[in-house]
Amino acid sequence: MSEPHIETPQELDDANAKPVDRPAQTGAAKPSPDKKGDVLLEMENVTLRFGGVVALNDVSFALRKGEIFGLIGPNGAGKTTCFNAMTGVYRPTSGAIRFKGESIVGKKKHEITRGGIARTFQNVRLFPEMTALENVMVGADAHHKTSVLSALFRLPRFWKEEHEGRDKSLELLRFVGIEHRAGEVSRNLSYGEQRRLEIARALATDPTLLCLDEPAAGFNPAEKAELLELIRKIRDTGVTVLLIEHDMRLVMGVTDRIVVLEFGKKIAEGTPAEVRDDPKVIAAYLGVPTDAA
Amino acid sequence: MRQVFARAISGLAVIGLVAGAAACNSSSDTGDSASGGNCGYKLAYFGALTGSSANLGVNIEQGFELAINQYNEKKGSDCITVAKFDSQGAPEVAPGVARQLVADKKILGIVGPPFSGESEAADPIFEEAGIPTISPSATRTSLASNGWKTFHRAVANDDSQGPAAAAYIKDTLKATKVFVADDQSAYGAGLADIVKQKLGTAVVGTDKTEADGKQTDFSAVVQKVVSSGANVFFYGGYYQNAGLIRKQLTAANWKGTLLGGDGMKDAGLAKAAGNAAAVGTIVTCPCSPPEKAGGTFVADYKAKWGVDAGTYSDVAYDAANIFLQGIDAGNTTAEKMNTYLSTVNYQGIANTYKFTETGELDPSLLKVWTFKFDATGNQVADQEVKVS
Amino acid sequence: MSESVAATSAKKSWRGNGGVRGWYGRQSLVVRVVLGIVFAVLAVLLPYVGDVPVIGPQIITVGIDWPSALFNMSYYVLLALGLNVVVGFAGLLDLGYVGFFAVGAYTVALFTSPDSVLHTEWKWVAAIPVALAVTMVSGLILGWPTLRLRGDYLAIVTLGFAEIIRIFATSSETLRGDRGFSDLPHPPGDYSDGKAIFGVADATPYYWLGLAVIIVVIFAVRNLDRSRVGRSWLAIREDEEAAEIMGVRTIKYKLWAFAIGAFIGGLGGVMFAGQQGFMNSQTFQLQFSILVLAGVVMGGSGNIFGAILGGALISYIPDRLRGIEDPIWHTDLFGFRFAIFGAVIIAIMIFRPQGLIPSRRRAMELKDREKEVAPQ
Amino acid sequence: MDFSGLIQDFGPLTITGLAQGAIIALFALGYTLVYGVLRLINFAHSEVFLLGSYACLVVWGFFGLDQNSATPSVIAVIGFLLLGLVAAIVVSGLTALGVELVAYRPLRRRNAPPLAFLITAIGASLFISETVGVITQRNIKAVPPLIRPADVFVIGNMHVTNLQILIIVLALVMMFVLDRFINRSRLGRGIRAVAQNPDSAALMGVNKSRVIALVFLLGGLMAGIAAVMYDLKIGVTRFDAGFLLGIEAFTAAVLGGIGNLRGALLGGLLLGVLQNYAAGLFGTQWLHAASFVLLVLILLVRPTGLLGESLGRARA
Repeated sequence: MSEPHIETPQELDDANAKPVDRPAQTGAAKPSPDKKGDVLLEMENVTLRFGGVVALNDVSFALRKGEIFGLIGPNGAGKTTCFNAMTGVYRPTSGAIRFKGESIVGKKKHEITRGGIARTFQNVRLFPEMTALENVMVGADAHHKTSVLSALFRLPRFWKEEHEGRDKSLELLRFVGIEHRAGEVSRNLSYGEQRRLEIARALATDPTLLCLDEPAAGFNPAEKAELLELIRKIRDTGVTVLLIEHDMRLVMGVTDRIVVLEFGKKIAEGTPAEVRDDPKVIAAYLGVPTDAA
Repeated sequence: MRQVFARAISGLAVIGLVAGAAACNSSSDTGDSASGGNCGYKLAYFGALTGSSANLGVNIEQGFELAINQYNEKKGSDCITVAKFDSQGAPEVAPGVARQLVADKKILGIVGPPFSGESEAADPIFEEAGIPTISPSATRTSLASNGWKTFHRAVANDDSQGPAAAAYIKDTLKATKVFVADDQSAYGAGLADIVKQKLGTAVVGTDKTEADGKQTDFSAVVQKVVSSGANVFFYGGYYQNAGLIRKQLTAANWKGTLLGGDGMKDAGLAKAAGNAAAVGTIVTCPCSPPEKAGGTFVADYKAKWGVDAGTYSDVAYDAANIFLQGIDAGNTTAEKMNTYLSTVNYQGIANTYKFTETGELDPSLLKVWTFKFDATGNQVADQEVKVS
Repeated sequence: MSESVAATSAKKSWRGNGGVRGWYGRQSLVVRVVLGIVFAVLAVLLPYVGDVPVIGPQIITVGIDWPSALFNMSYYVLLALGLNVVVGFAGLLDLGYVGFFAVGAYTVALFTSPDSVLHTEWKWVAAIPVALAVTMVSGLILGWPTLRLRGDYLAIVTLGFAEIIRIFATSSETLRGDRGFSDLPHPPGDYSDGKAIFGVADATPYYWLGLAVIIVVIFAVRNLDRSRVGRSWLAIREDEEAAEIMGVRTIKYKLWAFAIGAFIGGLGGVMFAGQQGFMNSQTFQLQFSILVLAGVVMGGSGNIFGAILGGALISYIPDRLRGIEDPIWHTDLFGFRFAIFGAVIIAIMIFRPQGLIPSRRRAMELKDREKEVAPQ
Repeated sequence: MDFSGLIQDFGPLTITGLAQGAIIALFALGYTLVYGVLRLINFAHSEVFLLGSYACLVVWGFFGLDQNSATPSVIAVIGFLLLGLVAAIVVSGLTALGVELVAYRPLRRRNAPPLAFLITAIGASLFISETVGVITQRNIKAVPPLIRPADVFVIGNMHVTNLQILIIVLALVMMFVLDRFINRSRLGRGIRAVAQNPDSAALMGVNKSRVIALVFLLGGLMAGIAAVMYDLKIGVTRFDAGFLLGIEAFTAAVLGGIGNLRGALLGGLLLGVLQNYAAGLFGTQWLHAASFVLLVLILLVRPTGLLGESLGRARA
């Protein structure tokens, strides 16, 4: 984890004032898009069926390093399913998912996590009886090697990794802004704090790709603005962010590129501006059948 | 947290109160010890009073207590105190209870432990404390070969009852097709193994069941008995299972004879099976019919406890009387009592008791009788079995 | 401000700070070590508590030798500690835990008893490593096929395993069923006068041995709990899928939980066999498993001291009721012990559904947390 | 292993196994119903059965019947049977309700963790069975010979008796009625609604507490019938009869797919028959071990039991 980047007040103002225009500027302002633009995760013709229901139908898209990528669509469009396929919860019926050029289909969930994909959940899934700090430390443990024996006998590795994990976790809690709640049992945290804690826990696994599943659900505008800021901060540390979101404004305001799903099919892909004007997307969000548009 | 402690303390207080009450009761017992000659001592029953084998233990304890009550009545005082120690018949419980027993220096002798398993666990402790035991029912052969000086049993071991049962099946019933099963208890399996061995080719089928209280549906055994064409079924086990099996055999229309060892010699068998089904069931017992000895044990027992004497009640009664006779003779230390037991020759209601060096009954005095369940559920003495 | 208000607010903040444990956690290392030593010394002196005037006689058991009752408590506590790892930490509902106790005890018996088919007749100490290895492996054997099963299915399968072990012990020739193993050796050691320390007449040394083992196990379990291992278990208990997605190797840690639980259960079995001298298949009843589970949950599943309290209580309450005459029927209260016990369980669970000492992770200040990590 | 014996006795072992299995199945329904709605192993259900098995005996005892009585006339037998059934059903049903009210409802109010329910269930089970144990001095209680077994028909060496037919038919009928009730009636719909989603069921005006009480009651009724059949078949009851058969019934429920009514029937019958086969093959002492081995094997292949879990829980 690199040193968290602290945004300047000016950047903050920008974000709050003109969220819609932001992505274009950011994209243009980034100094070396080529280097950052390598493909990180690739979905290739992914289809996923549950019994007779087709949850994902021949979906293909690619995430590039360093971008904030939006995955949107109406309810039941298959966004979370798509997510789950990437993180190993579901296995695609057909198609390939490659991360850093390597197929991750059929890999165990914890292997995928260790490979560099971390996620949060649509409805917060913290470990409620554990403290905030412990929650994050579980994430940090993903890369630790302390064995049962070294924990049992308190061998040097245990102390080293325990210190390291604790420092890192505290730092992450500071990064997401809930450091003062570190010792609190996580179920006692406020909803917003829980969402942030989930992000910190995911970041603790040192991801290259962070997948956020509707992180702004249930947030008020002020909280959403804070979240936007946080997401950018995360991206600025070098982590690629995949964002599933309902709130169009939020998505449009922060993402570099967007894929739109409907009924398990990809119906549009492009920059926020392109997508926003796509008639299919408009139809999908207004509930008009696509062929009528 | 504080509430927890408050609750815990009040809980302890309740227990304490009850304990206090109990302690008061027990301390008042020793009041009039000085009245008769050798009074103020205790005899202990050690065995199951609760738990799954309680019924057998209670039979024994009641026989034991009856003897002491009669003794005390004769003396006109509470001369000898009954001390009861509940081992639940469980080997894992027995040592702790046994240690509690040996801490009481007034105890001169122990009737028990009833089961072989708990004997193995508890007898070393009695041995170390030097308190003599007379077990009315622990029949495992190996118990006598541990070199315990305090160990005695007032019952023949498995080696003498099994051959008698086999001889009875062969000579009296003249059965050529015998089915043998047991309940896998040390007692039941030991007995059944000897019977199987002695009967040889006459055994047309075997099976094993689970122990008393672990199994109630015996359809499979019953079917095997029926299919084997056997007309005699020997079951090594206790009366509860035997009663159930007898009932289910009758329900399956099997008309042969059920036969078993002394563990089945209990009214409980007829109770479980129903008198009609139990009629004709035969049990062997290394004991003589109580009525042979005269006396009023059967009636006294019924009068005292309101139930019929069960398996081993009579033996326990005898065992207690052996100790009481010893006390009368002035053996008022455990050590003297033990020496006295090595010389005793006591004519009891179930047997004549004379112990060998290893604590076994003198083989020359052993008698094995058979008893038959009659239409009222009583076990009537049938005949004495001679093992040739 | 009236006094009662002050008292309430004091109580509130007391609770808010995590009660006794919160207070304990906030003390300096020295205070905690001293307190720990005081508790340990008190535990060592427990066999003599009967000599304390007034209180003593209320505490000790009357129907069973008090040191023996303490020894019984010690192996129940060991079982509770082990089951707490499985149920309390990793959240795997195990209804057949006593199976491991049986495996430990039987392995000792097989290698030490002259009745055994192996005829090795080892010393008790020599059989320990083998017994513990065998129980750990049996833990894995139970754990492996059941990994896929969810909570309640796991419960019935573990129950089934324990029953299979019991039936096998009852019915197989090798394990001798009801006939059992006699002449099991006791732990080694002699007094200066040549008498064995671990004899048959006095259970106190066995209790102390049990206590020593318990203390070692407490430290071991605590070390595991406050480490990556413990966090992984908790995470699995709280949300298995989320845990795996956060990089926890759930299968590995579930198996470790089974193996470590089995190890501690086996340790209990080893202690039991060493004291007992004789054992047979009667001991390993299903009710025993259920009782230990009840103890763990009653004490506070997931909390080491809760498990200890629960384990001690399930052994102590029935033993304490032994030899006490009930006021109505004048029979031994011991006969009612399970009936009373059942009622007590219901009452405790209704009033404290989380157990007597719940596993609530205390809300401690970070400072203290950091202090804990400092080498001791 | 005795293959020839098993083959020779295949018929008789099957029919006696089916009779035992039918009792187990009726008993298992209580576990399955409660689990389906509350996701709770109602450990105390074994004691619901136990009290039922005593209730009918008490009623028959009231009429002076005991194990030594002669079998009464047919009319009287039918009357006694009905009386016994009613008594057992009432007592079992009330016990089940009582357990729910005393042991579970307070916990639900406090939103207790699932383990707490299991432990109170164990507590309730201990309390009831041990109290019965103390009252009966842990002795057996024998059953009057109301139905003297007689062959109705014989196929080879398979004698099918009147009692076996009664047990199997009664179990099937009750199963059918219950299935109908759950799937067709208004109350049954409520049960299914709560089973599927307690929260939305509550929103839709289903009284959850009532439904839960109903489920316990239904389980109790079935256990009561099973208890009477058990008494008639086995011939005695005892304070731990419920515990012993309860383990088997619970195994059967899981085997078939807990929460699934037809699964309970299938599991019960299968268990009864296979236990008998195992007893024939390996010896009666392995009977219970066989049922657990079977359970483990089936759960390894089908982790949610043979028919899967669902009490109206529709799977997409």
